[in-house]
Amino acid sequence: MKTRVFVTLKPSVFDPQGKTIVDALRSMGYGAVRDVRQGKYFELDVDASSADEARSVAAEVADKLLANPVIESYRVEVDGK
Amino acid sequence: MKTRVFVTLKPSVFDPQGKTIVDALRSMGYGAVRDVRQGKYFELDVDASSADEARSVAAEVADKLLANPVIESYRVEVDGK
Amino acid sequence: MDQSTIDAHGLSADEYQRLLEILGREPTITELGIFSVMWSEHCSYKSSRLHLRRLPTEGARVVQGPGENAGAVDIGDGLIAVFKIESHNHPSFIEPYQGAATGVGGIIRDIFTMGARPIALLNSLRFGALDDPATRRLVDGVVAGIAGYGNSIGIPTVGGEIAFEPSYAGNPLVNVFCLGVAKADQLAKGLASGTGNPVYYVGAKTGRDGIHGATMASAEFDGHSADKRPAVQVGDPFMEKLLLEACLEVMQTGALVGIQDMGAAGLTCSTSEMAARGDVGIEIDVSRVPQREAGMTPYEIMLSESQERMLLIARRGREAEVEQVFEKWDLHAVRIGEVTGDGRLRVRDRGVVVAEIPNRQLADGAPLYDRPTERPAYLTEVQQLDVTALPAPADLSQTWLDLLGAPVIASKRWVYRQYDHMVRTNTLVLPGLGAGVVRIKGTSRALTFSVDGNGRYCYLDPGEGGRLAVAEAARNVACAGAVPIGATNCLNFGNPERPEIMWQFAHTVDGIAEACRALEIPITGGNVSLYNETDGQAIYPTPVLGVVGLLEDATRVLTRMFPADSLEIVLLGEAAGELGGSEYLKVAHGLVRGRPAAVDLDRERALQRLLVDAARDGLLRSAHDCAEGGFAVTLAECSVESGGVGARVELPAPAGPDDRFALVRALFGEAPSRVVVSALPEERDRLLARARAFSVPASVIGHTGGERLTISVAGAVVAAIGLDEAEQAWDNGLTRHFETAVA
Amino acid sequence: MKFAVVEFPGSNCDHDAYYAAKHVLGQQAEFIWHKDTDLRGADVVVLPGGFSYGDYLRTGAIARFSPIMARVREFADAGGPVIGICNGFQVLLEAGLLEGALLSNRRLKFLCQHVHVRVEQSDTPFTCGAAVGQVLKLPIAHGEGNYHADPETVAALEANRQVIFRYCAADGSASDAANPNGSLAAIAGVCNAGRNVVGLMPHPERACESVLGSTDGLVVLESVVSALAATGAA
Ligand SMILES: Nc1ncnc2c1ncn2[C@@H]1O[C@H](COP(=O)(O)OP(=O)(O)O)[C@@H](O)[C@H]1O
Ligand SMILES: [Mg+2]
Repeated sequence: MKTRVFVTLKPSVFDPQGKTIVDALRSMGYGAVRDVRQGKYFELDVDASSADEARSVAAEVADKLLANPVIESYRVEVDGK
Repeated sequence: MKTRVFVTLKPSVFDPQGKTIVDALRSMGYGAVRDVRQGKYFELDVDASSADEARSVAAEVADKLLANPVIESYRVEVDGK
Repeated sequence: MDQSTIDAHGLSADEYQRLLEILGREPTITELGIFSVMWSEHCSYKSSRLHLRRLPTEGARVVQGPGENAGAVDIGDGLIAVFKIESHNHPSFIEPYQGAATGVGGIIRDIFTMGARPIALLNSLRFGALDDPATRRLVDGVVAGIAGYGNSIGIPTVGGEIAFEPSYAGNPLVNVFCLGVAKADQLAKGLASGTGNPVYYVGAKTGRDGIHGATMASAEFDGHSADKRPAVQVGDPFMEKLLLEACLEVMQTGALVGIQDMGAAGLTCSTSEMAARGDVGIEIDVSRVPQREAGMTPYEIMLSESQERMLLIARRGREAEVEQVFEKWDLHAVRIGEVTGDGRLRVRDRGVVVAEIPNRQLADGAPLYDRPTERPAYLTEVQQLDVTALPAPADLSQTWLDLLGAPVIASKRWVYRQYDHMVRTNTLVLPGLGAGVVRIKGTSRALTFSVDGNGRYCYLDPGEGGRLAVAEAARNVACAGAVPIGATNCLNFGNPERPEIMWQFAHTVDGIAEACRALEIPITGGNVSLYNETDGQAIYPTPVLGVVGLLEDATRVLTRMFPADSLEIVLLGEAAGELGGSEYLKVAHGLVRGRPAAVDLDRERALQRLLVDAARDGLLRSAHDCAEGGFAVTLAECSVESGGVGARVELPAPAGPDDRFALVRALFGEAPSRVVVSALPEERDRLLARARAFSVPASVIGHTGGERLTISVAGAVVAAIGLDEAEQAWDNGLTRHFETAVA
Repeated sequence: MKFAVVEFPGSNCDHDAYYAAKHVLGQQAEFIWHKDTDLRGADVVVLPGGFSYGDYLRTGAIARFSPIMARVREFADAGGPVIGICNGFQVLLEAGLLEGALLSNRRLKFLCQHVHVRVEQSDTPFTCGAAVGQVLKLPIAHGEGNYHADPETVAALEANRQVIFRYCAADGSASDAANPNGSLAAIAGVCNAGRNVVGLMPHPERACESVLGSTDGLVVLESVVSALAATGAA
């Protein structure tokens, strides 16, 4: 089952990548982009019999491995939900 | 306006990170995760008067900077759309 | 087989005819694919082989010359140095980060395939002009790719060169050099033998990446190249690190017969070459090859250029030992076939034969072309240089600063600080301070490396350019105090089907051969990259020489820096240089014209021997050769970054024509065989006597110290700059194109 | 005294740490494979630099699940000296043996150069031979060394004197220009509450011989040798 995990830096954490992108965009004339935060996006193919099961596997995996709780938070989606 | 850009490797392009994560998950006992593909996720704050305008700015920015068209493709979402 | 399929595989009518004769029948599509990659320019060297034969490949220290995955020379203590340079030009243009990264990965595999532990990387890069943002993106990606791969795998990048010329805008050059060290008796070979011995595949799974990469590197670009992109190869340095460790470990077991990486043309090239070297046959079943994508055809599997894969031949009965080592590293060696006695390359798919080719004819029977050559028409015109028509420089001090800030000359710190150049704790000379120097732990020795090649010189005079490239790379090594003991070369040229390009190629090779003979430096291998043109515009002919030097006593190593005040500064060689092809002409007048100063190879050899001899006996405190920018730039380069050691020198009144440029020639003229050294005052007379003994002109021209760099001629100061302004110009010349604020 | 140098797949400064301990310091040293489950009587544990698991996902994220890490944790809990250098520091943070996290360098590029760090505390086994305020010239080589922790954690680290090394100028003064990667409070290294586990981004093992440009890293390794000698451990 296709499961998506989004990992983003917590709002309080400085995002050097995002900042570099905003700066680059400004110099390219895209001042309309006021802020950028870069995160990670994972597509998991989970062997599960229900969306709920897939979600719970993905959440566990995100907790343990995909996200570092000191700096990041995550969100799980199964089939667009 | 909050705009999201998802950048993923094109399907035929090898994703060493995703592969290493799957292997790690397997050895941690998460064999149910059959495959992982890692991508990038950007949250943009775009100064735009409509969702369509925000979307078109984000798409342009993704084309020019956020995604590498040789190996990546991207998708834009505005406010969940 | 229909004509359009044959054409799409880049085989000429004659080549296809030859294929039919070899097979005695129509090929299958898999066979056609195999022939097409094996006979591509990239794999077969069909246009260059004839010329490469003229390169001297023998010497007392040579353990392995051209023909294997890399060359090797004896470095004493029962050790050998294994090294090679290779290009990844085309892939780096298409995807700079991955192209450069996989270039690094490829050359590293060539080295550990030979049983050597890689200990140093260098690279030689050429790009278009930096004021073009597209060029800056390329540079940024290529440098990051080299860093990304080399840093991760833990091999220090200890040197290299980078230059910018509009001729490379559509065809950047990415040449990577790697050197490893092995015990002399443990050299591994890319050879198959022993009927019934198992063939193992190990490493990354096979995907559709880079199919026809070798063919792509054998054609020029045009406006549609973007559409022809095969799936780009993505490097996995982590996988390669595991392969490196596991392969070196498995070689210790003695259970291997041969080993080779899968580089260009992947499984095809590795199976065919290994069988050819051992004069045996080989049979594999592609269905056993680990695959990353579903539905891959035998054709695709045989031609894939997925990275980080190795082919091994084990000794029958010792399979378990091999498999165990790979398991330890979480790699799974998969048996895909065996060595046969019938001299055929046989490919099966689930048992069914899909290709069967007499292997010797495939590997060694590739076409060989003696392509026509013709002196390029442009040469006569560009070799004319009439300086009387040029405005004379008003302010030599300002010109001096301008040259220090020219990207070709300026500090490359922005580049090399992205490379881990210290890992393995052997790096004795940090990048930027001279040739790369790496000690060999457990011995008193060190190895020194330099990669050099001035495309501008070669464009203006291909033969001289070839000689100059060898002389410069060897001189750089000698300036560190090391004896040049071997060389590798990467020959980057345009389309060989054009007689003018072939003329450049032939003359450059002759120049390299002549210089290597004179300096007694054997060529142990290399690489040729042709078709570096876009829309009919070729790059400057660019040979890159990688010279390896041996320093018997690592504690005697020299760098370019003046280490202290009150040292004597001595110029070895002639005082003035030439303006032809000089950086001065480019920076001050926007011209690439004239002829580069010719190298007198006897003098060059004497100079290099003097340097090694004087360094060994402790007569020198620093040494730096005069290259781009001439004497004045060299002098400044001995001072910048040294923590503020200035210099005051006095040059003799210039000889030569009185055409308003006499001083310019003295300060910024370029010529080979010139080195600025420093010495303690009490060693001065011994040094001068030593120079006389070697018949090398030597003149004491000044001393170190102070906060300025001052050059006088015949008693009058002609140029003077402060150390801080020199430092600033030099520091920012390249960096300012990439960073607004300097970190 | 025996140094255990843990080797993860992708570690690449393992040999450098081993060489420094064994050939420069003249101590015993042994490699411990990450799948091992025994530290084989080591007195000091070194988690070396490199790119464990390619630095994929996050630096140190996968290595912390290696079997040997359970032993490293027990060893640390029992008060044994553990040092994580560069990637080893990143592993210790991911494993929760130290507090905080490392982000990309503020200018995103990998940086290999010499920097200066000030020794902030001398009551850890890896700094006891140094003086507080002593400035060390050490190499860094990393792309992700930008130390981050939330303000409360940083305040607690400062209050408990757990910041061990701070980037500084050659004269020891603090300045933004001397902070190569944007680390919060210019933090280059920290220790745990028990003070026996230390992690730092610079590479002391690369600065143990004058031919390599600095011997300032020696004090870090020599400290632990004398600390253990004082407790009679070896
Ligand atoms: N310019 C050159 N000078 C000398 N030898 C060369 C040159 N170019 C290629 N060779 C030799 O030809 C052989 C084939 O080269 P190549 O196809 O690049 O090898 P590989 O496929 O192992 O990378 C090698 O032994 C190489 O050293
Ligand atoms: Mg090869």
